[in-house]
Amino acid sequence: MLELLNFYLIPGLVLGAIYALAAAGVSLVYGVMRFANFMHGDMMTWGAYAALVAVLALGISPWVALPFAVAATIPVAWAADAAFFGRLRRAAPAVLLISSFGAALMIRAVVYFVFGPTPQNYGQGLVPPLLFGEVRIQQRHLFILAGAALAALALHLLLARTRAGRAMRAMADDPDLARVTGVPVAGVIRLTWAVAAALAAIAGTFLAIDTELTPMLGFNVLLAAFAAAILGGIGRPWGAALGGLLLGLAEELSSYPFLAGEPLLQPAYKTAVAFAVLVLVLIFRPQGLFRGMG
Amino acid sequence: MSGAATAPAALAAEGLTKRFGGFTALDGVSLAVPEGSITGLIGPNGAGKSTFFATVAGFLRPDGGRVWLRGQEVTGAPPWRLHRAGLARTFQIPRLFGRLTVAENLAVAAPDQPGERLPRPWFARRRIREEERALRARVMAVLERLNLARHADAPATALSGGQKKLVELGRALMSGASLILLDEPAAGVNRTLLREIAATIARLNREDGITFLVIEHDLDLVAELCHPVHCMAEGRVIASGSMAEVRADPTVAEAYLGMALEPDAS
Amino acid sequence: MIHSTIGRRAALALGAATLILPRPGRAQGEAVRIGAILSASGGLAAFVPPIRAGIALALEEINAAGGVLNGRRLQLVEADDQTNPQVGVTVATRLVQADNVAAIIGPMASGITIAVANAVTIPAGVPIISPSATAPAISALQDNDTVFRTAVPDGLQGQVLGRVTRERGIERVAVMAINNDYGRGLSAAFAEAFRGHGGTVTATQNFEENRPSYRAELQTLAGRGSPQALMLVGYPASGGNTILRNSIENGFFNRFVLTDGMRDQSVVEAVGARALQGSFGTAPGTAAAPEQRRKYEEAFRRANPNLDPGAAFVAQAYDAAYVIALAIQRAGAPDRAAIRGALREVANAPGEVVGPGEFARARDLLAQGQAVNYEGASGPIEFNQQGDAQGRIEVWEVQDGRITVVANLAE
Amino acid sequence: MEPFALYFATILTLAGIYAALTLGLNLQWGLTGLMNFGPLAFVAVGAYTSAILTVGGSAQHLGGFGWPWWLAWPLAALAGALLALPIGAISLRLRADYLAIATIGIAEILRLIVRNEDWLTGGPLGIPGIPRPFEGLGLPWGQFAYLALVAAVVAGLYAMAQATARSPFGRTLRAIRDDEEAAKAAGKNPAAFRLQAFVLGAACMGLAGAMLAHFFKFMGPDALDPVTATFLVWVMLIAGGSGNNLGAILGAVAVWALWAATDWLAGQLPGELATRAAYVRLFLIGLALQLILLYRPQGLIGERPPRPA
Repeated sequence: MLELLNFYLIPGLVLGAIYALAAAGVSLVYGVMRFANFMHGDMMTWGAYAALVAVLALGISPWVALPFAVAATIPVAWAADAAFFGRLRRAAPAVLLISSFGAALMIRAVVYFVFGPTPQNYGQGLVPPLLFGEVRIQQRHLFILAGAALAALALHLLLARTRAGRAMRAMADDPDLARVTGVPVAGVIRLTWAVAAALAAIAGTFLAIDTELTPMLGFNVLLAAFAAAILGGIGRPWGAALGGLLLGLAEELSSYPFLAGEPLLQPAYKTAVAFAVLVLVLIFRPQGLFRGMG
Repeated sequence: MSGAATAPAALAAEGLTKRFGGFTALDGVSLAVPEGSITGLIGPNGAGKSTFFATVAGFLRPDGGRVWLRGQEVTGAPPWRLHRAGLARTFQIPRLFGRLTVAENLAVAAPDQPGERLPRPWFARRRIREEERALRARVMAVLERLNLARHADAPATALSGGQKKLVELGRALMSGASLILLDEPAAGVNRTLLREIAATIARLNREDGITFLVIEHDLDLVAELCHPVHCMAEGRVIASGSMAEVRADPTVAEAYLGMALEPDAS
Repeated sequence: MIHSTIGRRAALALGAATLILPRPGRAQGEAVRIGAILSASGGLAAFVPPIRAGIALALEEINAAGGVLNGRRLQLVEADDQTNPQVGVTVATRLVQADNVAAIIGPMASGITIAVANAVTIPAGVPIISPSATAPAISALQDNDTVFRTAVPDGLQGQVLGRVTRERGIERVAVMAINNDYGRGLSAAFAEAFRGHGGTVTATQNFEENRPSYRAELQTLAGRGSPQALMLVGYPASGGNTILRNSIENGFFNRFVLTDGMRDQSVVEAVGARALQGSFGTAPGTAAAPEQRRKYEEAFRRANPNLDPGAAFVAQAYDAAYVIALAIQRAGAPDRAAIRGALREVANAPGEVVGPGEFARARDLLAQGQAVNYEGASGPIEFNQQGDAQGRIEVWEVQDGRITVVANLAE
Repeated sequence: MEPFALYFATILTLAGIYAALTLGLNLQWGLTGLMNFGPLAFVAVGAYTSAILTVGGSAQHLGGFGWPWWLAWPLAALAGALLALPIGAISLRLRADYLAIATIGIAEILRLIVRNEDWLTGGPLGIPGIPRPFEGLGLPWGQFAYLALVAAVVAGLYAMAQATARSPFGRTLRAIRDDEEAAKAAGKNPAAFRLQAFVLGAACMGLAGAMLAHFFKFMGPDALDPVTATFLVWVMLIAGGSGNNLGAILGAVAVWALWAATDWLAGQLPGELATRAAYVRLFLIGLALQLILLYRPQGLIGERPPRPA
């Protein structure tokens, strides 16, 4: 049972926390602007590399570099909105989706151009895990879980307690109504991008801390983020976060040897778990699992 | 429902119920549309009239109750089946195919087009061309009757609101329907066109024997066109009869109270 | 010459216009074009910078020595296959049909090499030399003697690694291999040899690239049959480093048997020298005579102070460029069929031994009608019947934070 | 002269194969509004079907049927259609962007299957030695003949797509795309029509996959790259003009020519710059797409304004 906890549940939770952060951003943009933002994965990559620059230039730890990552990612989101999405606001969601894919390619191209394809890391080296009795957990995993929880709390406070957050929710509920009732649409959109970019930068940096930096870092988890967002009912960041946690756990647990020592699913098919869950949810419960909980 | 001697009603509903979450939009609605009539359906906003249309026409699945079309039970049948059985509807806000011409908007609604079945479009092209020519003639005939022939090849989006209503009516006519549900044919239509629409409905009823069920807020128009009239409020039928009888019913007045007694003063 | 080139480029850009343009004549002294298909983007991109530098170094040396065939320069035309066989075929077609290259270095991946050879270079009769395609399947191509490689096939490396692992006293290993032709082929060859020497493979897992974590796979492997070490076939960029980190941090494994894909100083930097102390691996290649190797490494470091001459497949790429140049010289013209015929003559014994940086001497020997035998930076380069280099396998270890070669073995 | 002619034949052949893909996508997206972001899946199924049916026997994968290509290609189209049937039946009720995400998911699952089920597909090693039709004719003519074959297939698909789009069937598809509720009121069953369009488009993609596999004479999982097999197809359709079959073909040819030209230009750059050029190209493709969406959303040739039947 300890194996289950140490090597499946804890990694699943960590992966789930990263998915959750990514999915909350995707969901937020979808809620307010009504399109599937394919640029989100590459915003994660961008944030992670911005943190790398700070780590290398200032000699700080990547945790301390998080604000730099966030600060470097928000302008990218704003610029993309000003240059592309903002001018397509009235177009069909499909057009915006394609546009965001184009923007994603552009960001990725810049990352490749500047940093090259070789993987890099924040130079933390190896750290032996902390032991709590038989339970072993990496320090960075504790930090990631705590950081994700803090980010989720901040997002909750923003959405529930502030005027700006209520305006965002109003936009998500009914954009036309929000417009006529005097919600400052432009401001809300800017804020939404800022929050989404911040979540992306944090998720990307966390992912890079746990693994390595590559220009495909964020895009590799984008579909999982979409799956989580849809699982949680797209447009509801809290549901998305919950969906992310579930998906991370499902992915890791899928190869646990529940059946007589044989993994439930060959690990080679592990990535398929997210997609399969996604397809099943879309087919049987497209409104998401947690309707009414968000 | 069907008595032994009388012909069955064109459309009959019994105990029709439709809920959205906790909200009951239709609460056991029973009403009949006599064959050959222009039946009116009035009631304050939110009474459930449009929901009734959608449920009867197969766009929504009822949670309870039954629907008969000319004595045949059609409860829960999909719209295309009802369409084939002779029932057509229009929408409160006209829904046209924006990137199609007016003529194409009508042509789409023709039932049983062989050219709609693959692989015929690839192999029987000459036959289809002939069928299309015949269809075009039918479309033009309907457009003539609706006084829209000169707009036949204009994009549907170029029409005025009232003309769009007429195109929707034309689409219903193209289906060869013998029962047409009209959702507020007069809303947002100017005075002249309104007379024209009313005259068209009356003529179609008289000459072609088409039965109509009309939702309308313009009570004068209802009084002029419709018999019988049903009044709905809060998901129920609260009064039925001639317009005069319904107007005299105290529950009707009560239902309309607080609604500034409908804009029949226009 | 410049004009004619520009004319052709413009014509190409203009599409069908080329069909009516006369083909420019080949002036004496025009550069000889050599193609290179590298995976500059996509999964193998991380390998490319030093490999490109290796090829460039060889061509610079040759051109500085006066070029081939009475002073004609070698010009490199590079193409990026994006680590995708389809793109590989497309760019190979361009190199062969539009750029009219005499020979091609690459592609890097085995799957792409097979695709490119079958679809383009075998029908066109263009010789290709891959520095890094190691799949055994390439030996079996019906290639009309057009496909060569300076890379040593995985079969040999697997054999040596299996034997060496057993000799180092390891009896039970778990195997984790990247899920592609390289990983599958090499791990299978290893397992066969390891079992042949009395070892036991406790379990095998193929892994997908770029996963955030491999803990579940590693836990499964570590938990079965108490393996003493993890044999890992992969690349640092595509999960290799993550697997090492996951293994060490969670105490699944502390000893690793590695292959050429992981022979990269960046691995030591990412995972840490201490954790890798005592781990070892094999790689084809640096079976060169020490003085040949030294000449190459010095020249490479001078030209590229920031790149590693010992990185995977770099010496093989350098040697591929050299043998192509020698074969052109031997053939007397940049003629594809003649080059094919000359490759073995210049690379294989017998003949006067020539090595890295000695192009001028080799050219003079050839001019005198003597045979030469190129012994390169990666090894003696003897092409066999299938066009495979009869290389040697080096055994390397991580010692004090550096990758150090401890033995050089054949078969 | 000959090498250049051959090179153009290659570029045109690939453009033709892409044209088959864009025609299929145009049936789904341009005509019906179905956002299929997984053409890759149908290409894969078509390619592997034809590959397995035509190659000689091998211990590495299923095969050894040795069928001629003209028998295998229709079955490749059928395989694409068969894959589309269940996907379409269950997922066509989704909103456009949900369908996009679902189809990506399905394409990714298929990619994993192709990579891991060695007995069927040869796994990561793929299937080599797929015969190319007319190869026996030797180098210049064999390649021209294959180009002619691809061109003939594309012409056939174009005629089919045109006949479909102009028929009452196509008119109903456009009606459903414009307003589904109104189409229901006009007596149509949107799901049935959509499913047919989806399956038809998928069959085109399956056929394109077969043509691709036989052109490359090889099929492997690395060849199934979302950027070249899915995203580029979208760029082509949008650039050419979705809703217009001629625009779909034009987009395929123009974008592929541009792609090939930038590849060729990048190859002329010296060493290090050549690598970077790949990234500059990636950037420019993203930018070009944005510019088309912003300034010419209808593409080179947009959907024709309505005209009398």
